[in-house]
Amino acid sequence: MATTASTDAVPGFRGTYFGRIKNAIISIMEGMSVTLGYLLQRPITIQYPDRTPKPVKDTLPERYRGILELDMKTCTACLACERACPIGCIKIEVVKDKETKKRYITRFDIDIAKCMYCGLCVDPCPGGAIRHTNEFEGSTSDVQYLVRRFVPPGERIEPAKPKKKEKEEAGAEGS
Amino acid sequence: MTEFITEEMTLNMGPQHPSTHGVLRFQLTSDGEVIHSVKPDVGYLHRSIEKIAEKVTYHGFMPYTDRVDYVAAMNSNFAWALTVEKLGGYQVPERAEYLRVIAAELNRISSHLIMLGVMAMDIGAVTPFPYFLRERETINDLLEELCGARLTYNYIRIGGVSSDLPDGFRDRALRFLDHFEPIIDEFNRLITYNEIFVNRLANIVIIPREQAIAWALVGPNLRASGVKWDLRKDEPYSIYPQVEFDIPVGKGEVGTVGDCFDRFIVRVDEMRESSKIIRQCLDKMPEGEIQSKLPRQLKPPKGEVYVRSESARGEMGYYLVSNGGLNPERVKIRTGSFSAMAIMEEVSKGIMIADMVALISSLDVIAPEIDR
Amino acid sequence: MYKPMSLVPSGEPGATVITTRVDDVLNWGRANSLWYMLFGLACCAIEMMQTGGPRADLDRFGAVPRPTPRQSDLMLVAGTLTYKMAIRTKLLYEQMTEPKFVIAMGSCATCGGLFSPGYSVLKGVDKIIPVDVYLPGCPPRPEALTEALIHVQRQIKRSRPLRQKHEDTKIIT
Amino acid sequence: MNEKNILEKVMAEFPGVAFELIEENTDHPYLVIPAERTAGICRFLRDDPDLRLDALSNLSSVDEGEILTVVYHLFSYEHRHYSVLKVRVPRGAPDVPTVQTVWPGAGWFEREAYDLMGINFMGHNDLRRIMLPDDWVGHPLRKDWVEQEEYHGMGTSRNEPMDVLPLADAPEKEKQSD
Repeated sequence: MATTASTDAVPGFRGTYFGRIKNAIISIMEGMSVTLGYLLQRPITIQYPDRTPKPVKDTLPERYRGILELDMKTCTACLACERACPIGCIKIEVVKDKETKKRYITRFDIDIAKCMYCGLCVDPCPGGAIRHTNEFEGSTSDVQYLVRRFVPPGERIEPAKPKKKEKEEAGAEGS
Repeated sequence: MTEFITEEMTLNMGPQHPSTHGVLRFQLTSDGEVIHSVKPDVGYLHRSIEKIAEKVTYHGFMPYTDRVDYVAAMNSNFAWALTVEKLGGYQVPERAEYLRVIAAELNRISSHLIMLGVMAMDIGAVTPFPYFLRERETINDLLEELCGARLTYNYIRIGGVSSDLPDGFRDRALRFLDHFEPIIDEFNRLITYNEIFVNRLANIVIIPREQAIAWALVGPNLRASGVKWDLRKDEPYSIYPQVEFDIPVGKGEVGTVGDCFDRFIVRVDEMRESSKIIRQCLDKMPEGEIQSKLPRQLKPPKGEVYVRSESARGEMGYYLVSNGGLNPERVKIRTGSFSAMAIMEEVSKGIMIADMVALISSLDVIAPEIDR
Repeated sequence: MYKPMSLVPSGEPGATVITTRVDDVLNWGRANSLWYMLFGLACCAIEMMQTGGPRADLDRFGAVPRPTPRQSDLMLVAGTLTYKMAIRTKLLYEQMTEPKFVIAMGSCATCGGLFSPGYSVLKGVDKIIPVDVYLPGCPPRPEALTEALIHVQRQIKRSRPLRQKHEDTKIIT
Repeated sequence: MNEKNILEKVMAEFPGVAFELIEENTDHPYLVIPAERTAGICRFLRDDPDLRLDALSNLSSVDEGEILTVVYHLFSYEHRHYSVLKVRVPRGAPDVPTVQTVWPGAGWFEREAYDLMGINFMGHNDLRRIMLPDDWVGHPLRKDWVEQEEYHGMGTSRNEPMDVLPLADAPEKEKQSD
């Protein structure tokens, strides 16, 4: 049952009228003493961006999941990250040259606007090509700029050769 | 004496209102200061998570569980991992269980910090909130070291956790707890037993035991009504049976059992218990693997499970139906805030408008947990 | 990286010294009193609270939270916008006084983010109100939000309020 | 009492009702009950001194193609046991009696099931949409629900920059021009 705050009607409510006034004064003074204790302590504010001893970026822990980065030199185009991403913010296109039978990456885009920084794409990457950086400053005035393109349009890049063990893993992944 | 003629008035509160804890809307019908009825209007943050669950994989749904309850995301992760593990019968290494519990309890503390700070602010005490945000930053730093994110952790994986403890984490966590436990006492001195604060919460909106059960209240709200029920203790999962802790229940310290003050103080006490659990886990943690070997593409067998676990806002249940394929057939998430919001309509009849704010914040509702 | 913006000299022909100086004073005032509206929607709201909190302390930049749109210059859309809420958001935006700025904080506000497969989520705030700064992150950490605020300040300092009307940014459909 | 005993007790209590006890593919054995008997059976479950299932822990709805299923997860704080019930209704006429009179907390769960799955709870005192706006079309958790192209002038799709803007522009350039 809902009851209104008629405290006088409730039996056992602590204190008399003057007792409660006394309580109020004591408890307020006690609270004030707590806040006063903080007056002389060092402030904990981090003076981002320019008045920090080190840039904030460098103080972040190693595992921090910031904006994604790709090392094209170690990417084997196994597409494991594209498959692992639940929302499809990674787009990879691979073409096969019919004559030389070689595979080329023609597109590797990561939409960091859509990305949710969950780290699920980093886990399956066999060579550690895709990884989260400590970068977190990405504000732009146009949402188009938030697409990171790792292969310039029109170009094609030969993927790195997977090491044997990695190749098996990647193969098992694809099946 | 002539009778003073009054008439009913309809008020709208929210959805953009500073004390509604996210986007909630209330239609109040009041006669002067006395509320006749409250109709909560939710769904302003209905993000179709249950439908998305049918489109993503079992691993891929984990980040979404973060967003079901963003203040206690780790507990939400935990619940989903428990559900899929039960459905598929997957094993979890012991060290991973300890890591999960440490992370979940740290997160429970930070969730209660937000709740207590916001509640104090809604009542009119602004100071505790920045104090608690400061403590929360330290927890965020610890969790950030552990899993790489401050709020949406995605740390717990099906069959384990994503990463082991970083170097020096144990010392830093213990140092934090040494620092934090006196902070709770300091908080009690600062605000909890302040006469004005107590008067605004004691005997306000009492929810008796039977009503709390019938309306399916869970977690701290239920315990505040005097029901000693905690899934961590009574239906133990993970390594909770191996650690010692108490279950704080509402005692009616300054008023009646089940009033707003009990809902407040239960959470204060729970932070102490969480701190105890973390200390024990850090001591007992064995060495070993943190992730059992599971295929990248999970295909749990056909079937259905309903698994409950104790989140910061009470019981979090996942009802999962699997068709044996890559994606779940149906996921229904049962959350504590949903039923806490449902009871609003019943218990707010006849209370004052000023007590309404105390009621909302004492129930500790989080908008996406209601709406999902 | 962030460079503090000095008073920008006008390179345009026909710019007079006086309007430039008045512009600079106006911009200085506007940029350093960006009161933002408390518009926490979802997960990002917690980070917004932390940004206003003691560690990041957004007040250092003259940005203080206001609960009403009438007193605020900056709308921080912090979180997922559903269709049900989007109608209200537009109302709130229209109540703000000119000049007004919008930061779309986080993936959901920027483009729908991880909830874009869902049926009830608006895919980007820019479909209903013009957005000045997009901030990626899910959620962005407090320093990132601070950086977005500095970005807005830079935009303000570049503008010429006396000689040009507030541009209507186009709404993406 | 274990869960099977509870369900067997229910079957013994209501002779002549077409029950179906299922134990495969589930962690809790459950009883499929005919829709029209829901309220009576639920009241028995709540009031019987041996059962005392006093809390509705969860109410879910599942789309199983031709039929829609409502799942009741019940719990007793007194005896600390579970029980699961299911009600199957045809897709064309998904009418289930409300259990709001038995567990008042069921009211909102039923509103949610009505809103998202389109199950009609007969006798509910306030069966309105809860999550979605009142003018929403359809029940989105049904498998055959199709999204509309726009809602109140807001398009429901977005042209992803990844698809339409193959610009080789990196944010660094913009930063420099600042």
